[in-house]
Amino acid sequence: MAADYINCKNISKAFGVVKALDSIDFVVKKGEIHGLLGENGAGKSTLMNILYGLYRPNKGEIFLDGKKTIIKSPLDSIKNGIGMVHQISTLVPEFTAVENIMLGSEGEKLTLHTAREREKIKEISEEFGLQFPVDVKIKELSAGIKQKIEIVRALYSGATLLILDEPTTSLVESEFQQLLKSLKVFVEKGVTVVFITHKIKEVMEACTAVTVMRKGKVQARVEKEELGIEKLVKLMFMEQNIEVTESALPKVNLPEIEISKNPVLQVKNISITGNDTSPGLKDISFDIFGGEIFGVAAVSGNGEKNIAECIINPSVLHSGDILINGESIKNNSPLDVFAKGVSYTPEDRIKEGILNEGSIKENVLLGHQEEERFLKKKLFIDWNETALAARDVIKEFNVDTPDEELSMRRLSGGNIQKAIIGRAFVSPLKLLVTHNPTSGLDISTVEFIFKKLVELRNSGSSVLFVNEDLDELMIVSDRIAVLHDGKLKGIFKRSEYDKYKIGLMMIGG
Amino acid sequence: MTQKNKAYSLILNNLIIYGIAIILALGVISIFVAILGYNVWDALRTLLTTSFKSSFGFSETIKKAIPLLFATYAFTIPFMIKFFNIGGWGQMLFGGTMTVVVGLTLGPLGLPAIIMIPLLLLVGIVSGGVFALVAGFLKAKYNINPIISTIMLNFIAYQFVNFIATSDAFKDPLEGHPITQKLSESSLMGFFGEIPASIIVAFIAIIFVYLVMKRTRLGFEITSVGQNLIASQTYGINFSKTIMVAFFIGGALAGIGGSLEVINIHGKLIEGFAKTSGAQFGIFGVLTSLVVAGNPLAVPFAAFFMSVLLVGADSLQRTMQVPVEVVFLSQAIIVMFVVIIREKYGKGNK
Amino acid sequence: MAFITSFIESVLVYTTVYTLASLGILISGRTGIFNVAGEGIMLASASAGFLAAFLSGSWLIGFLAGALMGAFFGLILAFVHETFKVNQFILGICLVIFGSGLSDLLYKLVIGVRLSAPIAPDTLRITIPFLSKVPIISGFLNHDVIVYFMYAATFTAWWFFYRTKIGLETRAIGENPKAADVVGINVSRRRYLATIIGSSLIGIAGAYLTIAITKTYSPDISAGRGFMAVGIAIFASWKPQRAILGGFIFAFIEVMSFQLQIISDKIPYQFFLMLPFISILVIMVVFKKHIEFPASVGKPYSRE
Amino acid sequence: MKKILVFVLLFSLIISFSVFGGGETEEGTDAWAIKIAAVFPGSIQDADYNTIGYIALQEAANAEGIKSAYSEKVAVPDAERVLKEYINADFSIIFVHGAQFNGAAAKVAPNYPDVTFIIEVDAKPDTLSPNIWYIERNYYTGFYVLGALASMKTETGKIGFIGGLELPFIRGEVNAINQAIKDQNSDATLEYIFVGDFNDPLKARQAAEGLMSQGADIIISAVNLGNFGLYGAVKEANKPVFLTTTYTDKLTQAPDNYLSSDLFNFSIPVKGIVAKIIAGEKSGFWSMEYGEGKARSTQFPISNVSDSINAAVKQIAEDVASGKIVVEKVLGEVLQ
Repeated sequence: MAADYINCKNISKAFGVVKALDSIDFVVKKGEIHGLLGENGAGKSTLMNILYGLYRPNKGEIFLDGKKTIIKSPLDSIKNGIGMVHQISTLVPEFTAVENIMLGSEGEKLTLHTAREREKIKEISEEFGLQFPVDVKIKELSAGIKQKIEIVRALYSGATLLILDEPTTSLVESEFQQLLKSLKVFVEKGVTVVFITHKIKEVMEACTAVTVMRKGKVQARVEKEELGIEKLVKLMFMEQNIEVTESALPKVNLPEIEISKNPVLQVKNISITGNDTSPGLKDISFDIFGGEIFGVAAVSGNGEKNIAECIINPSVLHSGDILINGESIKNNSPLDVFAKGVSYTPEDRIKEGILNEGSIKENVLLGHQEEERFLKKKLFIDWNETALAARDVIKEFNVDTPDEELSMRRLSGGNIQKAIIGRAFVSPLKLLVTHNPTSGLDISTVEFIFKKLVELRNSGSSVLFVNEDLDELMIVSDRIAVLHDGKLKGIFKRSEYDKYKIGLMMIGG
Repeated sequence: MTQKNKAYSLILNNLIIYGIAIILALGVISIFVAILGYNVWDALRTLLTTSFKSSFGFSETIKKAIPLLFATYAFTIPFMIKFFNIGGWGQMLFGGTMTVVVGLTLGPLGLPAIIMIPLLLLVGIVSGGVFALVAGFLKAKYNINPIISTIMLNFIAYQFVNFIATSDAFKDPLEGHPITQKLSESSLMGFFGEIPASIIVAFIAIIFVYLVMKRTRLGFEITSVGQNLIASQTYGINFSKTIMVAFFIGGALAGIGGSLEVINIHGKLIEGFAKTSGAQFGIFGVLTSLVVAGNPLAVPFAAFFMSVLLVGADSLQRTMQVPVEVVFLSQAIIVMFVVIIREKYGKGNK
Repeated sequence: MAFITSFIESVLVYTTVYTLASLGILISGRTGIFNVAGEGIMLASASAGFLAAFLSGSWLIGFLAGALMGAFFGLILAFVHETFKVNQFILGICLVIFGSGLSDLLYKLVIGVRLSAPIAPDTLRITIPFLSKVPIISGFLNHDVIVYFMYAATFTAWWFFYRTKIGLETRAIGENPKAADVVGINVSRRRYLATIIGSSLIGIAGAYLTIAITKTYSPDISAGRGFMAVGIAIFASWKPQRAILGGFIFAFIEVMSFQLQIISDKIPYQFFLMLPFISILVIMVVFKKHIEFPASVGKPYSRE
Repeated sequence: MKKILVFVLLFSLIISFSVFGGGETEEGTDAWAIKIAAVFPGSIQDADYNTIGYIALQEAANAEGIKSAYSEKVAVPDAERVLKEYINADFSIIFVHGAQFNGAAAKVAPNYPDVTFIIEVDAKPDTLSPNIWYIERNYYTGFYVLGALASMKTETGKIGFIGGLELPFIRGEVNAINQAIKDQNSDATLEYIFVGDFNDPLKARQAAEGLMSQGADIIISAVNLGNFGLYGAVKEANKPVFLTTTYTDKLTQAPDNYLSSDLFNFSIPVKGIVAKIIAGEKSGFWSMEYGEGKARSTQFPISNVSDSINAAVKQIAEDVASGKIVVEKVLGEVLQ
């Protein structure tokens, strides 16, 4: 049995009132390729950022090689041999690879030994099997190459512990296989690796031990010999105790209703160019009919955001067409789309959804500002009418507020979400596009929101429900489409639901 | 229940911020006055009470408050979408200059006041607005920082005033300063006793700004973009259009301010107008607006308070020979303090 | 030939003001601090620098005082921004107003009323043997020491940013502060340093106005040149080698506008006086494609 | 709402200040004593136009033993307000230094017949107001002498003139210089530039550099603080360039390049007028006479010239003073 290389004891971290980590104990042994597995928001990155010195924990201790170590800044962690490759590229896009790697390294500051360093970098990249062009600006390189550069940067500064935060998000299969080979080389050369991911398949292929996290807590540490897909899926998506799980999930009554013959939404062969954070969309087609909730299941960063956004703002389409009630919306502005009876609740409710300083009333108006009902003589906003609509929203959606004048930022997350969804219901709705409407909400709020979605469905309208949480999708969707790497992997009817199968498909299995 | 408490604490919060601001204001000025060796108590009393001791002091305060109000609006409206219009002064100059150009050109026609005055105000609105629109356009189309463009436009406007006031067509050849001929009687607004009639226009403008910002779709869009650009774009608000409109409205208000200075106070174009206590109204407008965090509804009150300080500062110079720079300097420090305090304590829980 | 030489010579004087000020602005801009307070810093330093030079009788002490005053402004800007994350532009505007008030007040307090204006001591002039006699070239070389300082500062800034590792790191902060942070560079400390050093260069530019160009102080002496410098820094895409070019171009336009006024009788002189301001807008529009910003300029940085 | 509430509170604060601060009048109590106030367009520390105005005020006040006050850096549009402020504070004599304020004075004067104004003009008005004293400044006479000096001194035959703004008195100066050049039978030509501001040294310097690069070797300056830009320009010129200034002796600023100055002494008229006002004469016209020891004069000896030029210019100055040479006064336009 190898010695504990990292031992994090009782680590807690809160951002404001949000608890990100709750008494975490985390152990990595020397020579491991240690998988840190969990859903989005499980706290994996936060834990690693604490280890790397970017965040300070509120509580807890870190032991390196058995010695208690205080890490105040990345400089401390680098000195202790910790290197980290972040989820979002931390390279300077305007610089070349050599320049990026030279940054921050030890040595004299008043000269640039580019030639000398270039040789050293080439040496290291050959040693570890990570080749890349060293003199091209980073902004012209692909995500896979950027990642290699980040790894070499960590090794260059003498890392003996390498943390890879979601290294595979933007890698194609061949690149992943290459990375896998490199990982083995690292271990041979005495580098320990922590590998953050939510893809079980990768963990199975790459790791020698796994820690599973869920909702800011460690579920379990699983040794290599105990690794099994089923076990990991269970640990990752469910509570350990199945009975608890059953009652912890929202309950919704989903009656059989007749589905209309004509599609409300037709998506025809659409493609969207990808970028750093998303693979884009690749030739996707599906129809949604009146009276159904159409779920889209995907792990974050697989094109699911594009699906939601391109319906509201079709100008982002690269090719293909979108039709609403048979009419193409290809050249429409968002307001044109809204006028066709579509509404939208975005993924990040605070950043993309609300006017922080505005009142509930003003927020209810947002997106409806050009509708005749709220506009007198094309110029004046009818605030009385808006107030009525806002009061309806407050009443219908149980928003906890004394009145509609309260500033939006004074509401809790759940109430904000209820108001945003309520806003979508203000005008007659044919299609609601909603993205992660329940993230971070308590179970009763989730149930309430689902009830509203189902009511909408029962009235003959449709819902495009993009969600990260598979359990929730299965509870409330009539059909589920699975998206992976910007491609549509399959569409399941309710009768075909199989959590294990869908979960596997979501993570590229 | 808790929500109500929160709303109440918000009011308290603001009270504290402005309370601290005022105390700081007086404190900073006192320190400077004391360093310079003057009597602090006399200075403070002069500063705060000159406006209210005589009808003259009060009317002077109003005369300063009106252009200051417009200069403050000129900064405030674009600031609602987080852009800086430092060009209020230039827009005032340009609006006032165009007013004189049109007024002198149409003067011989002998149009009645009922036509002339609204027409001249309209000239101020349009020319001030268009002048500011240049900056809005440069931002929307070429991504040029409005701080730079509006300041450059200020200098251009300043030379333009000079050009008109010394041009053969308009100048008053006997003046020892660049000054144009007088506008005809029918182009001028009168006074209610000592109070300029432009106070009516100021009140209309206050109501106009209130209506536009609170009652119209335009105002809603400007407010929304300022609060959350991403959400606004997601929900169909056009950013380029909004920024240009905001700059136009700001400039138009500055333009009226310039027009009123010309047709109500001076009756002609004087090089160096739209200044007070040795500095441009534009700069005081920026400071005034920053004190109230660019809240358009608080602008009239802030402009009045600032005018009280300015009239007081003039009196301070006259009676105690305290340099006006002291007040000027203090205002910058005060705004800095207020902004820091607001940043630190004013946001509540984020 | 003599005409061109003397023309270049006078252009160089204003090039020095513009280049030093825009260098100061771009140095802090390279770490993400957008210093729009240039005008206020120049005014305050013009006053402080002149007073120090006059009282001490030493031009060197004058420039040091100007630099110190600039550093003081830089410190305020960096401290308030880094500590409270207050919007850089609001801060900058407050500092402009603060500087313009401070400059007159200082002068008033120290000098008071005199019938003959105080004069600063002559700034050391350096003529380079032989080269200072060659036509045209001598226009660049027959100057006071600050002009040479400007050459040196431009070269040093270029060398620092493009030929040293610490400069590379500093540029990295402006492009992506997170990238610098994760490799162990202290972002906040660098921002302080860059802002203070940059502001002291702006201060030297301000002191140059009074100590070398006019030899005495008069109110509002920078007359918008601090803002022009911001425009030049933007036009220069925050590159030192382009700042000196931009400084030369705008000084050229400014000097040229007076030449044109002599030649042309028809066009009102005010339009020539507008020329520098119009041209900065036109150039920013025309060169839009060639203008790049450090990605983080104007934005606060915090880890969480 | 909340903001409004705050400002209501603020208001009450101000009001309360005014209540306990009220009672006494703003400035002093001796309403019957004569007090003199002055309004200056620039800083009294400018060692130039404003300083000599300030000295005139002090000397007049001291001579009569009356109280004085002043406002400096008054913007033209603010003048009316400042005048009224002094009237409100019981000042009975107001010295308005600078023709740019005459509009304001003319507007205010009729409403306050008890107050006497002293203003500066460049031409005698057709009718005199009952409570205004007019000081005629006669810039052109002095500039005639400077023009004669320049046409004798120049070697390149090019004389430069730098003015702030194109105003009547400036045109008078240009015309007087041209007349002097013609009277001297000189081939010299006069190039003139306006820099848009009397007080911007940098622009003045650039203008001087422009003139110098066109060959001018004499610069006649008619700017105020702008002069400070000129000294550097002439000192650093590649060939000798000389300059003249106005108002005060500025020899020390550029000893090797300085010729002379067109001197003003406002103390003479202001002292004289104040004495007359106190004696009861509330209106009148006072032309500043040219000649040695008078209100207007040229600074002698002229620096950096030969004795013969010095003597010749002195003779011209005496002829102008005695009326032997008549300098034409043309303010309307610059004659070509």
